[in-house]
Amino acid sequence: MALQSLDITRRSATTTPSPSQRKTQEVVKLIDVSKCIGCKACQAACMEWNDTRDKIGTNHGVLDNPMDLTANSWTVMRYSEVETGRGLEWLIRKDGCMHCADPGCLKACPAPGAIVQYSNGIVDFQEENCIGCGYCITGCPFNIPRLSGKDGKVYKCTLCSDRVAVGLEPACAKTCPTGAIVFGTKDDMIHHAEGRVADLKSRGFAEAGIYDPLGVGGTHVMYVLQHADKPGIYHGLPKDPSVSAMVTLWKGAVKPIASFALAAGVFGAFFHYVTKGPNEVSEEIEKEFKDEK
Amino acid sequence: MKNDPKKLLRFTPMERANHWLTAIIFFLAALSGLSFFHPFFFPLTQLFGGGVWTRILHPFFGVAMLLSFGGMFFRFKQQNVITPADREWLRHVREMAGGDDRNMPEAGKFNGGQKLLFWLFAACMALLILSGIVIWRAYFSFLFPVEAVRVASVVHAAAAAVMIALIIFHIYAAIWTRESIDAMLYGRVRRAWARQHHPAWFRQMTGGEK
Amino acid sequence: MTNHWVDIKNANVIIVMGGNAAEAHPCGFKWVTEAKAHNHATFVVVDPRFTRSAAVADLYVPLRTGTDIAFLGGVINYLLSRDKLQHEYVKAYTNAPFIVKEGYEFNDGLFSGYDEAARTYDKSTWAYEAGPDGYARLDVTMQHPRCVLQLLKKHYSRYTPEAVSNICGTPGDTFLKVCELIATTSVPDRTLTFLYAVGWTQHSVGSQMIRTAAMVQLLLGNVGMAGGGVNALRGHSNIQGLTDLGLMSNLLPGYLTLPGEKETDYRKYIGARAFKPLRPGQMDYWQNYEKFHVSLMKSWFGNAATKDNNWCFDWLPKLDKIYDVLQAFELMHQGKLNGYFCQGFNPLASIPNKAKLTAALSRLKYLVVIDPLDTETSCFWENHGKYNDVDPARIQTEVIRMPSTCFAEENGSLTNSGRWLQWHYRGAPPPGDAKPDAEIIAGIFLKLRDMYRKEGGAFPDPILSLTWDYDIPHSPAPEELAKEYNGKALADLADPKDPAKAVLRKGQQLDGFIQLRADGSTSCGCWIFSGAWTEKGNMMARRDNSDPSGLGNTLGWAFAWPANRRILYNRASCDPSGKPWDPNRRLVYWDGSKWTGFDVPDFKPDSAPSEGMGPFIMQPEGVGRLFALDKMAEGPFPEHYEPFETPIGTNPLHPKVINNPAARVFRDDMKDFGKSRDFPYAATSYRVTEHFHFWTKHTRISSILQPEQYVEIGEDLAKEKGIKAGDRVKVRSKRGFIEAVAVVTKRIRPLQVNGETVHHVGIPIHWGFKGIARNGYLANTLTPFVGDANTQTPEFKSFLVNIEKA
Amino acid sequence: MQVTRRQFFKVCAAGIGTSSIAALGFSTDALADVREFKLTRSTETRNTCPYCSVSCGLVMYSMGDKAKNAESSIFHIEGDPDHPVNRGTLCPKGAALVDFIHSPDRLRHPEYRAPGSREWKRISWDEAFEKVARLMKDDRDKNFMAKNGEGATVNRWLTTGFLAASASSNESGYITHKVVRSTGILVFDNQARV
Repeated sequence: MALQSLDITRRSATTTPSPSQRKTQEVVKLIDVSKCIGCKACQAACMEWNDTRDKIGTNHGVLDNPMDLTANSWTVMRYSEVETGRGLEWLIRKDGCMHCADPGCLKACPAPGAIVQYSNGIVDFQEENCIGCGYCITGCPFNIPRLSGKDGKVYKCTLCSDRVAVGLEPACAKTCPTGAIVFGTKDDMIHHAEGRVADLKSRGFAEAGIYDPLGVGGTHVMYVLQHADKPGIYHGLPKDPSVSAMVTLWKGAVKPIASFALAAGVFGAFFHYVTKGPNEVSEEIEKEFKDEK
Repeated sequence: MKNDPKKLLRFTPMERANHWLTAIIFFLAALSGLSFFHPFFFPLTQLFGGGVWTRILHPFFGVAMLLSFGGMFFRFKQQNVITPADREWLRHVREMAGGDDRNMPEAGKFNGGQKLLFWLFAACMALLILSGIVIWRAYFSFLFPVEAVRVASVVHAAAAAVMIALIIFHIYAAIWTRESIDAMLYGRVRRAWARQHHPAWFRQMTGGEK
Repeated sequence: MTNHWVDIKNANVIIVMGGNAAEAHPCGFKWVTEAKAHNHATFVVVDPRFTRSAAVADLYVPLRTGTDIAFLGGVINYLLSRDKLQHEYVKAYTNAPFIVKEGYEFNDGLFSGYDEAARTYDKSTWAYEAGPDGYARLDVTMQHPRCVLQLLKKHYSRYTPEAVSNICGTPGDTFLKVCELIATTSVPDRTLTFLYAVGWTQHSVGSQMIRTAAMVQLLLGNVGMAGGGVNALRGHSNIQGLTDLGLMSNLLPGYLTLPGEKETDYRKYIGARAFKPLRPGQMDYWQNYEKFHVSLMKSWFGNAATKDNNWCFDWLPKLDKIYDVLQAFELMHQGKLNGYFCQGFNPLASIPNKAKLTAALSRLKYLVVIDPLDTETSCFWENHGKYNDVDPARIQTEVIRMPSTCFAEENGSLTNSGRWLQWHYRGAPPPGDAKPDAEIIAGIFLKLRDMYRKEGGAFPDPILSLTWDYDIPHSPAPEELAKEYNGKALADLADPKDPAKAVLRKGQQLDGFIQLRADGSTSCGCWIFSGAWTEKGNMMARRDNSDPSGLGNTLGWAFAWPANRRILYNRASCDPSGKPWDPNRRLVYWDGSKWTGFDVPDFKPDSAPSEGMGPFIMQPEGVGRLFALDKMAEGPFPEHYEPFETPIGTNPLHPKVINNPAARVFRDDMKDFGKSRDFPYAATSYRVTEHFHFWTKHTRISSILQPEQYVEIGEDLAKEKGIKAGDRVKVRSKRGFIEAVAVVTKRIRPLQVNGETVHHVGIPIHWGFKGIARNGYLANTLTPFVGDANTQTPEFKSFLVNIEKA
Repeated sequence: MQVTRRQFFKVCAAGIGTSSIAALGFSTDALADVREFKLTRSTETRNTCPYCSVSCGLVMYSMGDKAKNAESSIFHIEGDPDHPVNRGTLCPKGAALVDFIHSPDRLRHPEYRAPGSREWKRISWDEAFEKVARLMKDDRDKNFMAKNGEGATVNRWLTTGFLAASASSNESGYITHKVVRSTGILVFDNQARV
């Protein structure tokens, strides 16, 4: 499939820039939690389109099912029954890859081209190149990628890059019965979200707002939240997510510097040798033990 | 003659075998590990049958390393207890590096530098193994919170870098100090060599002869 | 639905009550979120459970299951006592000014005319007082003590906010908040829509719950309006169509009715259905009944149906009573039924009291199941351990099961709840040897006809004369059948205005039911569907989705019965002078010479407003009925009756008459009703969004999304019983028990009712002993065998259980 | 092919050389690529969801172009974006329809269960029709009521009942009603209530 609209701008474990002259429109999937009825159509459409099938599990005393993201379930609904000033609220959040502008997974990945970012903002895993180390899991601030027990590769939402590549919306956005998931350019989605926030404020949700965290450079999956001041009540949505300092340390400057230091060590040794010469048995001692020669 | 009985026995065959086994595993572990360390090294995965195989094998190299290095550790632990003389030796290490050994205290079987190296190796190994388990995604990572995995990743990378640096130093020291490699290759060293580099050990081995 | 799905977006206030649209109809529910987002609508959910619909509601209102009439009766009282009515509408378009006959009474829970032994009413007093001209009498001032408005006031004066709160358990201030909101739509430019489903129908007083909502809407002037109406969401893809086609014991296609055994005289039969107008100048469309009936008989019996034999009137079976599905299983249980066909219906799972059903099916001689799936009913004789503990050796029923195709494998039309007939196409062949239903029915019929031809037998005439001129007799094409129910001219049809001209030539498809004749010159298999396949072709397959008014009436999309009309009673969206009540929501209007607009007028197209014809043209009086006359079994005004299994054991309004005195109940089943001292919790059964009835447990993705049977209980009850989320629990009713996983939730709260605390237990229905989801108990093991008095719909929504840790 | 000793060494050397180069980073990575768009060239058919009464429009995608030798099989279903009600959306049940079509529990052949038997027996359609028609005729001939106790013509058959569907098409429903009434069956209902 030709990638008409999917020019790669960033590639994991690649130190030189990808061809980046072409700039396409940034896309966003906007999830309006205030419109979400938790029907799981997105979960069904995701599995159907992507030809994955999770196992038939059990009920755990809640409506969530499957209970967590898996290599087959790239999105799940998270249900939270929360008492707020308005009484009981049932907050239902579709969880899945946020497609960060500054993706921790891509940063952490050691396999060249296993994770790519397209110029439209989609962060996509190329399982062909994935080596299964799981570093992306370590790198992700949202706990999204899942390792498959079957093939040892990591999977997550692709934002239906195969659909977006031919000008279609992601399967979840298309199917969403109530229009809680919409898809479009980032500009349009922000405009849409602002309209939703205004509506929510008019209904008494004073803290309604958009979730597009800057700590990860903004995301290409955004939420409209009724209580944007408390993202944590939406089943633990992080308030100020960012790529962990540990990951930055691990994958940042330290490694090139360490590599350079190791190389310097080798060179230092070499120059030590040629400047100082070898550490040999002294001539006096040699004389003492001349029988040995 | 390599096995001239007049030479002093420095390492037994088992000790040498253990050392070289450890050395080989170290290279496997280091090369496979380096391939994930920085993209620059990723082509090293080709040595192991590609990225996936490298990812699968590396932790097992680590386990092998643990066993092999563990053997060494218990073999040499007693001989590497640091004494006040070793500390003195270490204080004069700069002079030593400059090629001036006049003020160096007499070294035993291992000098202070070697002993320090031994313990640093051990420390790095411990860190590598512990952090390695935490980041071993296929079997263990799911047991730990992600923040622990992140810390372990940093520790593992740092310990590995230090370990490699130490090994580079170790190899260089062996090259720099002529004939050291023979000791590990063939087990025996010339008495002159021992007298020069490890006088205390020389006396111990020769019962004070000269 | 009086309106349709897209029209919901035009509402200002939306009340989901007696349903859970977000879960059961998510894609239709989008028009609720659209109304909120783009019409700034306020959305209210009234339900015992805080459902997924409630999750996006502006206001969630709890009430005890089965008390909706009390709630809505309270709303009526509020509207009347605070004078929040659309006055002009009520006066002109409802029977509020009509005077009711002397003798009509309501005392202590019973209306006049009750026969306790027969559990029925003599409804003769539930009628209008006739004037000297033979028409019903009116008092336009609506002050006459026996006028409908005054009777209504009197009837609902008992439904004070305190009484409502006491019966329903709804907090008083919340109830008043809803009332205030509803009252805001009494102005002409605001509308309220009620969306309901089986949360209303599945009660012993289900029909009356719906009627109460309809009455509220009439008082507010919301019937016939864009964004108004009373909208049944309906649960199955073609249950609207199959009901329209009359597949019920007492119906014929198009809501024509079968004769009873006292109606063996053809003229009397027609006379009793072609009602005389009750007011002058009214259209009273049922006057055309004979045209519909004769055309149907021509369609079925062709040349055998002649004027001389009263169009084969004798061939129609005559009813002695209603044979609904509860009656069928009752007869089966008594051993009076020998054979039973289940076509795409899984009654063992879908009908109450599984134990009774199993016993009943075991007494059949033969059972024929036509279904695409491996259903519980077809396997009722198989032992599936605790989930179906029967001994096959002792079950002597012969079972034949025939695999049918599913939607993807056939052409045809389905009718949605907005009454749209939409055509669909075959995309792939069926698995194995499966055949379309029409072919299976044809296969059975042709064999049977052959046997009667060869062997003779009991009254073979209707079988031998049934029209069967399909090109391939064993495989009638959907297209042929669609043309047949649309109807055609059997002779050249003369234009009534110019007899020299023919509107249609012999053999041509009818344009609509307006062309039907009672003289045998037209055939039509279902008059309300006439217009679906005309000379222009298949109107059901039309795909023009343009919406010129922006109100969502896409007249070029598919075909809606009747006559492609999208909003019923749309004449009522205009004031008596023919001007739309709300200029921003113009559906139809009088343009000076005719009715026109963005919908097909539900009216005589050339009847000027000055002629005074009422907008409810199917009614003999032309207006909407606040007083139902004799149309309802348990009374002309809805009255709150407790569920047959009531958690409070009394009816606070009239302790002597606790339950619906006319409900469908069999004597033998009474002993199987539980009392609150043994079964203290109010249970209600329902669908959840991940599943569709008993089908999707055979579907992998759906089974993944909700794999295992569960019940929902509130945190308080869980604490009381020591149950934690995820525990296995046993839920018992008088009729049996099920085991399931407990979901403990804040979304079900105890309610204070009549001085007691009432807990609800929620019981999703979707699991059974067949399918790829985890096997479970059929939820209908628990439900009681009692039905609504008018529709016989079982009371799945209110019964009593006990619960304990398993 | 004869390989001389010298050639053999050359080949080996070349092999070692290339693998060494590969080890130094000259290998070509598999190009990063999105998944093939799976609907290209599939056949589209319009349909209606068979579940609830919203009756969402569907587009079904099937394998095979309906050529004589290609057996169509539906492999994907999504909402019809032109449909005025669902506008391309589908609920969780609708979005999973492809698994309904291919459910392992679909019935494939007519089957018969004899009285007291523990199992199904596969039969042909002809046998099935024959059996059912015979059972019907025997029961009808025996129990058909032409007149009631009062002598009125009632022409009814009360000992066999028919429960019609909720999701079969109008055309199936119409022909079912026509046939059922012609036999005089009154015990007749559908799934409107449940």
